Amino acid sequence: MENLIALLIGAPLLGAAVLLCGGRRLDRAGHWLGTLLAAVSFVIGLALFADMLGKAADDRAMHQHLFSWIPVEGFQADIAFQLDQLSMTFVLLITGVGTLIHVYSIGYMEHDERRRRFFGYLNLFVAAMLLLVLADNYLLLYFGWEGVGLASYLLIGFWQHKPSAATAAKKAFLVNRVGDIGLSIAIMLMFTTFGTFAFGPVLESAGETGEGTLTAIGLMLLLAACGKSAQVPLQSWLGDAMEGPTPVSALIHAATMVTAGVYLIVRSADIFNAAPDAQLVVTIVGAVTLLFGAIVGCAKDDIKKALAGSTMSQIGYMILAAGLGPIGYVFAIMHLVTHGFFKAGLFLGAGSVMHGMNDEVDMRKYGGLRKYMPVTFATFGLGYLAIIGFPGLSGFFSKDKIIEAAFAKGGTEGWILGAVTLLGAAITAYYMTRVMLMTFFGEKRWQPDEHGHEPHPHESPKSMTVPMILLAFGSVFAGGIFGIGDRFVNWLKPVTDYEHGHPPISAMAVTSATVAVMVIGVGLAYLQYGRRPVPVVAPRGSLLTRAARRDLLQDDFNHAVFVTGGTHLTRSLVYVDHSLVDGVVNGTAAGVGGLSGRLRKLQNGHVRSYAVSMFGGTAVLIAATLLMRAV
Amino acid sequence: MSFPLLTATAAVPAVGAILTAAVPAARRTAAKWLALLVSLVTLVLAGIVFARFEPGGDRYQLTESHSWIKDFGVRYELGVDGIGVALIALTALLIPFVILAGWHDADPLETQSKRWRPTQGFFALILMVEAMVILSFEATDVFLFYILFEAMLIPMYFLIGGFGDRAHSGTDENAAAQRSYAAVKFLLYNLVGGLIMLAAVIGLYVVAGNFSLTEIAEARANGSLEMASSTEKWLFLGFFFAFAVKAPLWPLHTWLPNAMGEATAPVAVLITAVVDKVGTFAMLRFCLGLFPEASKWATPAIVVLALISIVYGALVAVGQRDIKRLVAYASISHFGFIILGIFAMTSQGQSGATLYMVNHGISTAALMLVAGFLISRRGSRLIADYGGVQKVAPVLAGTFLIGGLATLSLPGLAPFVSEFLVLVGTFARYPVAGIVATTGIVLAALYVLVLYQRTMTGPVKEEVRSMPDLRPRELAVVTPLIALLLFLGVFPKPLTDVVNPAVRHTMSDVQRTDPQPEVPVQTVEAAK
Amino acid sequence: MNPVNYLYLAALLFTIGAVGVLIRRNAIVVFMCVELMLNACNLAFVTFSRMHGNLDGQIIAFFTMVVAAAEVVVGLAIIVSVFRSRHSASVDDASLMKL
Amino acid sequence: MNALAVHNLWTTAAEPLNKIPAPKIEYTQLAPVLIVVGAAVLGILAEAFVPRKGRYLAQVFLSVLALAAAFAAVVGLAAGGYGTTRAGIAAMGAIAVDGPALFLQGTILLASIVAILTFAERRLDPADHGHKVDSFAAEAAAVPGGDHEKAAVKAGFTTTEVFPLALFAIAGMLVFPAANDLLTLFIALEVFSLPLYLLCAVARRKRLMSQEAAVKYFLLGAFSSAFLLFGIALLYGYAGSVSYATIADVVDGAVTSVNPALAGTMGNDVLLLIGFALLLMGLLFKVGAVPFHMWTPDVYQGAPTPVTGFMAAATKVAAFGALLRLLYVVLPGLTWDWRPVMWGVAIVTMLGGAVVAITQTDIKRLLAYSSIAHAGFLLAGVIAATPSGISSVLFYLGAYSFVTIGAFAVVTLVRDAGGEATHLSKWAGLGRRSPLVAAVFAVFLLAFAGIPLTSGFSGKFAVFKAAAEGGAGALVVVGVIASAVAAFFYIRVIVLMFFSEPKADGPTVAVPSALTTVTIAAGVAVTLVLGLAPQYFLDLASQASVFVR
Repeated sequence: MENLIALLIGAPLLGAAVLLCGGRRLDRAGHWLGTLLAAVSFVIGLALFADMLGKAADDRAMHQHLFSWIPVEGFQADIAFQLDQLSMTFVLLITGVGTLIHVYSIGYMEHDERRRRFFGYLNLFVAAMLLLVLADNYLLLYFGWEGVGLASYLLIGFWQHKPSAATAAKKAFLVNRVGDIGLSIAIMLMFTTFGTFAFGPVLESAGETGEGTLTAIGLMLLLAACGKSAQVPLQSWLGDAMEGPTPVSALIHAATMVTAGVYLIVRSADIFNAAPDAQLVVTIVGAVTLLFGAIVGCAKDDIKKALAGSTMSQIGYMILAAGLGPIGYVFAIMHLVTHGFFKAGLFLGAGSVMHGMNDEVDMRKYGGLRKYMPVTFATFGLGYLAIIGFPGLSGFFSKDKIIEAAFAKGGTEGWILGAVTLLGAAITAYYMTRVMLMTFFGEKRWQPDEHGHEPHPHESPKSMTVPMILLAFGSVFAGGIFGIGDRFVNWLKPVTDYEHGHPPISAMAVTSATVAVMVIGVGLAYLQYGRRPVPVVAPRGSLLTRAARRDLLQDDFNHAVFVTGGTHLTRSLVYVDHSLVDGVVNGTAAGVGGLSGRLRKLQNGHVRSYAVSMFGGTAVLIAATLLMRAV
Repeated sequence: MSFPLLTATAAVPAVGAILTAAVPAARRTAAKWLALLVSLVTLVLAGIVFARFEPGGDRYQLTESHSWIKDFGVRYELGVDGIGVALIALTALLIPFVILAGWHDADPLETQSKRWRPTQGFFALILMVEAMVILSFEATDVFLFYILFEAMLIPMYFLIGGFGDRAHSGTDENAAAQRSYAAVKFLLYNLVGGLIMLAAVIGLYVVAGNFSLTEIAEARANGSLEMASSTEKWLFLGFFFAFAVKAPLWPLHTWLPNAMGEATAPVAVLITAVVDKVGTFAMLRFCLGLFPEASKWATPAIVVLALISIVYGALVAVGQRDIKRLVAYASISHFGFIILGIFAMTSQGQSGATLYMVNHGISTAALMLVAGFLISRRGSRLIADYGGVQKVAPVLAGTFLIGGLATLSLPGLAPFVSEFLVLVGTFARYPVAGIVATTGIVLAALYVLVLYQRTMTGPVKEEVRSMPDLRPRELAVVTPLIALLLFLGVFPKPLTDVVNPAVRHTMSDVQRTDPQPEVPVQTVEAAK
Repeated sequence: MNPVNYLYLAALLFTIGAVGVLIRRNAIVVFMCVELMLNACNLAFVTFSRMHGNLDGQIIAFFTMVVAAAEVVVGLAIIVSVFRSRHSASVDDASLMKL
Repeated sequence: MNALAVHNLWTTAAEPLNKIPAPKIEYTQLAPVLIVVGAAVLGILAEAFVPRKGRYLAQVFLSVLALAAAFAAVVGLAAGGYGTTRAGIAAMGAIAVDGPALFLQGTILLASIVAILTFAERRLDPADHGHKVDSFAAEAAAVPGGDHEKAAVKAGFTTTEVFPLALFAIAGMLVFPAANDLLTLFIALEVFSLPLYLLCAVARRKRLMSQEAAVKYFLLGAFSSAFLLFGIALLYGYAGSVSYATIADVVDGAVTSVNPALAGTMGNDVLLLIGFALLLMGLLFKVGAVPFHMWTPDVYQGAPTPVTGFMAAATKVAAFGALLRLLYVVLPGLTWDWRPVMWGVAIVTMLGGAVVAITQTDIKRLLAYSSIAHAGFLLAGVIAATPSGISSVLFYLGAYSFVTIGAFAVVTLVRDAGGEATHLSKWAGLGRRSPLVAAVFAVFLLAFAGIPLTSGFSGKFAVFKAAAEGGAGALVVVGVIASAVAAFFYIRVIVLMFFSEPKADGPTVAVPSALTTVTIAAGVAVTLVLGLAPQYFLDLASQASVFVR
């Protein structure tokens, strides 16, 4: 059975290879092939899952060792996989949602002449992401880690003729690279500390080394997670990443890749458990991002950017939960999965809307779309309810647990974190309601564009709606299936050894508080956007609003500090290289030349001056000889 | 005695060079095919060397030894260790692609006199360089190595100065001027380095009385050859200076951008992917092998210089306007990594450095050759003159991107393996240096992606609208290289197998052992 | 009389000759100064010969005279031909080749 | 003549004459010199008796034959062991027949043969009034551009005297390094200098420059030989003899005078040191060491190029031979006095030559300065004061002389309307117009620059190695720096030839006859052979590196 693990990755990889090298002759069938192979991978995943369920909880983990990757003196890196419950969860999420989005893309990318390549990239992504979650050592994980980075680079910049897209892609890759520094340093630390970086040995013996080292490793891992999962301070790329086609946003920048950071932290649970300081930092990062994303989400008029902000904030929840330790890991993952469903659904919905609106993304130009595209409305609505944590829907279960866990952290920390999570829940409800109202309610606000043809909103083809419907199911029931009876908790227990936290206040109180803040958030949004018409041109807005529209000035900061500073640095270095380093050499050459020119003058063509030099020379010779004898 | 395989490997291209040069002016194409054929035969021979080499065997294998210049204590001594084998393979592997890529670079212009036979000369010189480089990887006699080290400058010099890139901004005159400036700069830098090394070589003779690498190392090991530490330091510096110019190490690097900028892309590849490797190779074999103590003494300074090269090279690369100069500075940064790996003096570092030499050769070749194809289409080296190429020539853009990704050492492509090994190896001994070097991966991403974005993406520029995509010949050049990058990126074992023992020997030369992990957990076997 | 004085004289003559070479312009005169130096050498030889009581010095003097004569032949030939082509025997005029 | 013999004559003169011991001359061992001198004399007679038409052929034939015969004689002597076991003093102590002498004589003779071939070249210039012309004036005595000259040209006169002159010079050069007493040294010096003065004056084109070169060379040469002679006088005063052996003994204190009258002179070190310095100056002038080098560029430039090549090669060989013998045979006891001085000279010579050459614009002057730099490198070997030093210098001389002659031979080929186009700008793009010639010249330049696989490198390595072993490591470093500087201007010429576009009015490359071709070919062959497989010649040199006393 283990041997199937490689196939999980192999199928989409094959797809990528064929589609990218195949050339134009595959244009007609390419998308079907891609989708098929993704589905194959999903089926294999299910098979393995079934097999896994058949086993006892503790020996469910499977290993497959393909071959030794980098065999060097005292350094062993293998191409080897480990499939345990945690990985399994991801496998199913990735392949499942991935397949749906492949299907969706068939319709969405129908009119793009480079559709084949798009599917190639998607397959490449799926393969890389699976490698990431299946690796049994950190270096191989790094491999997948960069692989998804590459796929995301290619897909964000898929419409390369748009400079904005190309720039966004580059930005995403660079910011991720900054995070990667963290990951590689972490791996180096592991190597110098444990002599290896395979999950098994490292995690088992994590306790044996000093807390300082572990904290360092933990923080480095966190840095990596920040890059991948768009956490403060490395979150700036996610908003721009929306330049990519919407299915990409749904799959990579909502459901799967951006959650890799959470996976990394949960995977390294043993290290973090032994390094409380690192954990604290993790929770702080999570909390900050949670609010940051939420605030940004409130201000954006671009529907995808609003959703991106929401993604950021939701991942903030997960990171925070992961930072809480054993009481949080499970819920981090659980929220990750449910979020995978409803956020993917929301994005696909947004995509469907844009599809009907000539790719208009400004919500102020929407309005009243519910009657034009009912299916989209329905699915989007369910996703909406799920994310704001409407009782009974999946978001409710996962988020509520996190909030509980946050309080359960105990002490002031617990209170602060709990408060933050609650506040986050309120804001989430607010901005999601805002999105909902601006898009589907109120009267239509769109006008003909400069070419004069007015958008004719219409429902999307089956290939797009079906995945949306399926995801909607996920958003509705996933939470219940997981949450009721702690199924999910027991499922993951072998990996993350869950311990039940005891919040200072009863779980019931937390839940009701959650619901309450949710209602408040919805109410506020309704007052602002439901009661009175939405202005087509965005009002100037408060200082905070304006800052939030600019991602809370994050980009301005980066630009001022890194871009401008960097440009000056390189310019000056180029100058230094040319005039200083090179100048010294050329200077010496010129010096010798000048000397030569001057000495040359002595050769003035007059015999007598030659004779003088000989005479003088002789005198010197005599003097020197006598002197030598004298001394 | 057995068949002199090593000599043959070097002799074939040498003879081939003479034959190619002899081809009459009219039969230009014949000369090209002859050169290609010869390079392929050499490749086969190199393959045999690779196959015949037993990782478990002696340090130097396939050895040959003949008396040559008794009075100078010079012998014609050949032998290869794993590092030599790997680099010979690299050289023999790249030359056919270089020749194929430069197929039309040396076709004579109408204006030139009929007796002037540039094409024959071009390919003959390339083969001559190949012969000398291969022999220098095989030489186990310091003097023999020195001779080749110096002599290979001459053909390189003519390749750079005689066959400039026809794509240049400005008039032919100042292009010619720049070209000969670049050529002279290349030659003088390396010649000065070589002459300083000559002094050291003579000094070595005075101290040791012969030039046999093995004998000297042995004598040093068993103490029969005492060397005053000051002497050893001076000799080391003499050798290292020459190699650092060749490598090139900051601040001795400025000849490289000129040379690579002015030369045709294939020649640029020859410089950076093949000839410069002799420098790093020699550091590993001669500096560490002959002067272990001095090497350790100099390590801190060298590590610092290497770090400067890494960061500085990358930053300056970001600021370049000329595609080929950008690649040149990128190479400087990479050479920084190689030297860092060598002088970290850990198994990982040195294995990494060796792999790095090979991988950097392949990746730079891929990137540079595609860049050459691009430049030859548009007739300009300036990044600003391009834009949106990806739309009109997707395959070219794709291969260019892969070359770039290899340059920024993306996992899955060969350079990642070596770069990570170097980083780990360095970090294990000098954590701070390791961390500083790690920033290089961000800067690499920066210059590669900026280059790709400015040339390939965005709206299509008028001038490139009619640009054809890669032709079959060009594909034949690029595809194998990329395949190789992927293969070695996932399965470098064939290389590491031959390299590991050599590294073990070097480590014992310098009497250094790897730092042990602070928590000696069960070894990898146990983990599995 | 102490033969050493002859040596001093020889040295004096030699120096006079050398200085003459350095300061005189006319090629002929310069050449004569060289001859003077040679004769100074002769004087020295003869003196030393006398002091050492062996004939070598005197014999060498004869050789020197012959050589001097040969030099005159060659030298005058050259100088005269130069004079004929330049109408000047000044060594300073002959400076086509310099630097 | 040997002092003792003379003395006997003097004392026996008082007694009634019954017997005069005839001086004993070993003709076989002197054969090389005698052959050449004889040929020279015959050449003079030929000038007198052979009709004008036949002279050229007769002279060329005679000289080549004589030189070949002389070389054969040298080889014979060497084979006969006179270089090693049977080495000894000949001609009553006047001439030493030993390893260095034979090696250098062989080198000189070989160099002379190829040089003479360039003398005889008559294809380079178009025939004038139907008469083939060589590089020498129709009638050297005639006023340049005068009617007389025109007439001479019309009549097809040629200066075939150059061949006997050259032979005389060669004879002198053969004796110079073999001279075993100071008198012979001086005579040999004059014998080879005087003909050279004349040879410089007889260029066919640019006669004014040629004559000027002759004047300069002559005056300075005479000046320096005067110094040399005075030095000899002082040494004679010091030792009471001019024989190397005796002087050496006196220097070592083996012989002390009994005569109180000599208290002031005999063994007076001031005499010794000043005399030595003057002697040294005379030799350094000939090898063209700074600051006695200033004649070199002008003379090299002005002289007819074949003569320049001949001088540059053969004179250096002879002069260095004499210098070696002087320092190793006469003054080994003074090593600690002369070494520091020579250090200084070597350093300024290496650096001075290399640095000034950078800014030269005339190819012949460039080569002149390069020869100065090379003199410096050779001095480094001389200073080693070890047998390997001697052998390295011998080897270097052999390698260098052929490169030089070859290089100057190439210079004669590149011509335009005004004769040889020696200005560097004229050489632009030569590699494009005639790749072969340019390539050959490039080989010579690379050899000068000491690039591996050329004879230049082997020689340089040998010399530097000897110097380093002799404890002159610092000198090696200076030498290396000088080489780096020198490399620059050799490379400059190569750049000019290959990388710059040819000018429209550029010079043409004359197609030489077999004579020059042979010369150049020999040059290339020696350059490469000594570069790739120098072992045999190194052995030769090291066997020949023992001076007889």
